[in-house]
Amino acid sequence: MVTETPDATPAGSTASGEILRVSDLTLHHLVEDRLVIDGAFMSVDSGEVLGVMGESGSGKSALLFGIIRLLLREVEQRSGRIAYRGEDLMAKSNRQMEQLRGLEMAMIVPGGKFSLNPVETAGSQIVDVLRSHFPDRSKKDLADEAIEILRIIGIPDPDIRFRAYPHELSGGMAQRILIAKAMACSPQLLLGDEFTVGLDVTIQAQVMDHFHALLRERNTSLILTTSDLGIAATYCDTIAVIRRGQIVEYAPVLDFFANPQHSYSRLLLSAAREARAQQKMDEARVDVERDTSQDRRFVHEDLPAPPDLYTLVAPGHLVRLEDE
Amino acid sequence: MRKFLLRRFAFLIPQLFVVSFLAFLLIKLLPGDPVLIILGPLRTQEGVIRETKRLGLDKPFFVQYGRYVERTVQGDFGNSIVTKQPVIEELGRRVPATLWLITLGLVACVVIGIGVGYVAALAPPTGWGTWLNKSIIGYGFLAGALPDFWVGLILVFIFFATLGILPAPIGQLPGYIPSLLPDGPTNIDLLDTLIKGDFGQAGTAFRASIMPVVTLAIVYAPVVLKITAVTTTEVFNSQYVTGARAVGVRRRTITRYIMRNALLPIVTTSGVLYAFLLGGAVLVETVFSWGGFGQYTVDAVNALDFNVIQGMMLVAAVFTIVVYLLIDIIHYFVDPRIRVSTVGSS
Amino acid sequence: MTDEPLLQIRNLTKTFTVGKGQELVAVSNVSLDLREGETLGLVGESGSGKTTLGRVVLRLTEPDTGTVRFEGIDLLALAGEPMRRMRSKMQIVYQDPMLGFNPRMRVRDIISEPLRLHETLSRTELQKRVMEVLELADLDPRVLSERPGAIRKAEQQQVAIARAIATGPRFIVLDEPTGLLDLSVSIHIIGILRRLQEEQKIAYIFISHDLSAVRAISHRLAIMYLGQLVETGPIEDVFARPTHPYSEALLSSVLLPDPKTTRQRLRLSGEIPSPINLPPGCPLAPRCPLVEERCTGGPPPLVAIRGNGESGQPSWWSTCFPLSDNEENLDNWYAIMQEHESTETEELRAAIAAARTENEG
Amino acid sequence: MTTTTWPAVRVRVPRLSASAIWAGMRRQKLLTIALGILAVMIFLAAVGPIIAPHDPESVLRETLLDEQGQPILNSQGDPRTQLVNLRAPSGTYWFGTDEKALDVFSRTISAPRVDLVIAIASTIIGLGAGSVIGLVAGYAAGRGRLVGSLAEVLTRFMDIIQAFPVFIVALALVAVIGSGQDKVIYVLSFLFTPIFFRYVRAETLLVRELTFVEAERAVGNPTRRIMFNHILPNSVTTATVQGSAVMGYAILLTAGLSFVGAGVAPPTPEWGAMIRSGVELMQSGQWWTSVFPGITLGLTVFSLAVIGESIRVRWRGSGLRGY
Repeated sequence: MVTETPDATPAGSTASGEILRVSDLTLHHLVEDRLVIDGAFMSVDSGEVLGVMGESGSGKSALLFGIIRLLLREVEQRSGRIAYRGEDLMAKSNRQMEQLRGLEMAMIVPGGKFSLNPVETAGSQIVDVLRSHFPDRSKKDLADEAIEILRIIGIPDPDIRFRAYPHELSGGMAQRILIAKAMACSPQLLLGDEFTVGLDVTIQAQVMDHFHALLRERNTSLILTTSDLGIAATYCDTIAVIRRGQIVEYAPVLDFFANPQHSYSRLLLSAAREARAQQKMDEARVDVERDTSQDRRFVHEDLPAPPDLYTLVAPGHLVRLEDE
Repeated sequence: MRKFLLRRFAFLIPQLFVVSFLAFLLIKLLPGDPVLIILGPLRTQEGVIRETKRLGLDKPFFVQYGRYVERTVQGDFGNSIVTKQPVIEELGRRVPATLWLITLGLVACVVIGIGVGYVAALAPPTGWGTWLNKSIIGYGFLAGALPDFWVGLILVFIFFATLGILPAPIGQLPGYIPSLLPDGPTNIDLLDTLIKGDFGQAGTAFRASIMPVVTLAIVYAPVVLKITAVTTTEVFNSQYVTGARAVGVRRRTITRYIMRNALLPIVTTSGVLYAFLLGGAVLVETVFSWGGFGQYTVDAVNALDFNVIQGMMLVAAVFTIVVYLLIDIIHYFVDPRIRVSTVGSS
Repeated sequence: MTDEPLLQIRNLTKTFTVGKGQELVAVSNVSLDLREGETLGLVGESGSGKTTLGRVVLRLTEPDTGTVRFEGIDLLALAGEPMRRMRSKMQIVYQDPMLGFNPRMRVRDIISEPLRLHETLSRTELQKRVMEVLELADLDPRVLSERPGAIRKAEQQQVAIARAIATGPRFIVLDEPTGLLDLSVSIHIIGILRRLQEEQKIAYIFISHDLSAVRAISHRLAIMYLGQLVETGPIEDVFARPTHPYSEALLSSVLLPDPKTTRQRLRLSGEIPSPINLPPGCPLAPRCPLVEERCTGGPPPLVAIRGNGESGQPSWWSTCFPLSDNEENLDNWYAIMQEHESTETEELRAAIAAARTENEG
Repeated sequence: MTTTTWPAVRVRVPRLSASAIWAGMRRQKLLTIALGILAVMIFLAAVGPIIAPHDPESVLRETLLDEQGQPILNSQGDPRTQLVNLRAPSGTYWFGTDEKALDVFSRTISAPRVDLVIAIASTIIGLGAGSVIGLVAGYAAGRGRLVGSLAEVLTRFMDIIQAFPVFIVALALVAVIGSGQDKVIYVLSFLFTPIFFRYVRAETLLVRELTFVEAERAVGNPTRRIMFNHILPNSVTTATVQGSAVMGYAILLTAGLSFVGAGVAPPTPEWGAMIRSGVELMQSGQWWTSVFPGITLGLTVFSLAVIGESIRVRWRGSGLRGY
């Protein structure tokens, strides 16, 4: 399946574990006549979690849909190169992309039960994903596998949930079904679009902890959009801050939180820090220093960013030049 | 499931009661004494009293209603004042012709509506897609604005008067005087001639049904077309279809998702249209002298033929109620949310 | 503060009937006090009943049983006109101010409506009062002629606050007033609310699930789970050492915006159950790592916590069976809870890997 | 942290201003055309019979006489046959004359006074009655006790009325109360009441659950003020938006009733009654008696539909149900 296109993997690339490389992705909204995504770039290694941070309307969802090549009809791609394991996705036909989605990369959409087909059971929707990629396997076989996936995702009583309709599921459960759909065919790259928004905090912690452990266990990569600094700090390896369709800062997570460079990133972080400091948050609680030495480091030395727009401030830490 | 159906059927009974009551009440409100109408100008005082007694019109209102329900349940709708024939027999002869016409009309509307609507919904937002969608919107407005009877007349002018390629708008089987009409089991001339094996007449009957059916299709297809286009677009852009596409569900399955979810509004709209057509057919039947239920109704209203008016009101209401019942049953089978009415039973 | 609390809620229960024979206990046997000029932070996740509690206290929903005494008057005994009159003394502010406004009214009408309903004022008096209220809520008079949709989100919330304080109420239920606001704006609104409280001695019930906002304004904290009050006490004490396992799990589930620190997290399992037809016993029992057999037997006991140190106050309560055994030795209890806490996802990963090999084998 | 992922139900009032309307007109050509047509029709309803070149209701003597003033005879020597009365469109009779020797153009431009008045009056009466009953039924629904049950009965009753096909009920009612412009107004008002009732009741059921209603109660509004000052203005939106479409429907129904001889009878100028003559004449090729009134009628209903749709689109997304 993987064919090396020399063009897509430039010679001298150090990213041996690189799974996705995006450069100069520009999306234009035809009706609103504006750039939804303006020259976005990224590089994701196997097992890496990239957090795309931005406010609503910053274009972070569009970025994910652009990568998986499911654009709204009003949105056209102006430019961009998307290489998945060295394969140029832009050169693929719609049919080829349909094959690739689910099998190689898949998206976890938000919305819980509203993102599940209301007239079919949760189980049959997972079976639909499996059958789309393994049409020859028997129905029974696929159903068994779907139940197994539910179990791995951490869903209690998977046999019962398998037969449940979306309206019978709680929000947290439906969101786990959506994760199960995305992970059904064990894709190597997951795209998660704010999929814990709306979940209660204890449920969010349960879902994210389990999901994160699963990613690590399978060495699966994830691009996660979020507006929650807590999620970004807790689960991401690398942070990309996006504003008005432009990536303004791109850095390893420790570096980002310790040393934000762009004024917008500083604004984001200062609000959170101020709140935390002002409220003397949780000094008495049993928070512990994390053993960051055990972290896997993803430092991208060769990010495909235009050098005239970005400055390298530290290894793998790029900042967009500010206008004023 | 049986519980749902039982409940739904149980609901029919009070509905039918209210409907029959309204039909009865309406006739009670009719101006003029039915006895006088029945007996005509050459009546005697004794005759009037006798006839009043015979019809039970001297009894209290609710006793009369009770009698009426009793007779109606037994299939006795009284006699027509104009033709002196039992109303139930006349309805039996005329209703099938109308049902045939509106069923063909509905089928045409649904086929055109779903076909074109589906294509329009999934058409690209540029080029021919824009063009198609714009024409559909324009056509929808236009068709909704034109009276069906007028469209029928225009068709008559074009295809009969000017081009002469379709038969005159004079009934289901043009060229036959009513008494010679084939007397078959269905009371639908096209089917009856086919059953008898008279293909020549069947051809005429077929050609005669083209214009009325096309009239209905022209005027009412946009109803189905619009709902199809709107719901298909909605479902296609829905979070769950986007979500399914984003995890690589194949096209065949996506199409199934769209169809199943868009089905309900389309079924509902088509059902409402079907019920509406029974009333709407009155006018189209007049244009084409169809000799069905509609024309019968018009004649009865103009002649204040109260038994017939009562009968046709009942038939029309029962037809509507049955159509709505079918819609509910289809909903029940397609939509799991109806089947499980308990909240949060997970 | 006087001895008699401003608002005395006793054994309040509110049940909704959903479908046939299905009962949703939104608020179950809740007792709380609110003193003059005090803020009670009311937190909980969806289905906890915190919003219903706020509405029942204001009699926007009728409770099944229990009493609400406001300034010594039994609110639930009032009916019709006396109750309507009473509304000038109690108010509510919603999460989304726009949802609380009649969409056809302008800001001027919105703010002056309570004054018109409760007082007979001349035009100029009304105008004067409206201006006073505007100033209290830190609003620019230019907003008066606007429609609420045309002004900023923060200003909308200020308009809602202005409307709420117009008739000089004694207490206000604040139903997630900062839930939809950005952090900096939310700090501004909380500032206004605190100032009003100091100037006017208004008591607040501050409903929220944003723990940092709650902490910034509240004097006491009440934590609800599935209709029951699981823990209530002085805010700093509860934040520092929550005693109920749910409180601990809730507080430790908040993710820190700091990649260098991590939290010992008390891990709950499963989902928040549907609040319909709940089994007897502690509502947390199906998810609690410390669950014992007796937890499902009946309502958990009310345990008075004597906090350590200066802030130790008798007004700290928690409801938990295992906790009741350790009432005398809280340190022992904290140690028990800590045994069930973890920081890493290692064990989860191990469990997943185990499930996988088991499946393959 | 966020609480609601899904947009909450919300009422927003779109603002109309002269400049916004003007900008909209330039953008929406179809709407501008529709408004133009409607303006013409309203104008005709006001002055149609006055500016008509011929009396719309009396026989044209001149069509019965030739240049010499002699009666025109047909082959049987009969001066009064329909076919002789018929004149094709010409410079004198722009839309021709019909079988009763009436000027089709004069009648066509005089008809709005009948059709438009029926449409507007019946829609307004139906909207008023339906709104008030719908508000009460919606507000009382599910409240238990007597009011709740009464509301339920009322709703069922309205449902059953709607179970009868509209046109058939209209026919039967006309049979009961008789024909004529005023009678048609009553019948249509009666038929439209359940339509508006349904919209207003449905909206009321939604609106009464909205937060702002609770907020109005919380500041101490009495019930009646809540119903009429706060709920009603917000729950008539859909019904009002439908008003334009219902008006078009009223015109179609009036024409249909008159077409079968049960609405407004000749010689009163009415589009449907005029089209009726085409039932025979279209077969023999005399198209003008029904084509012109049909087109005029169609244009009127078309403009009402376009206007209704534009209002609906304006409300969409900001409307209660956001459809």
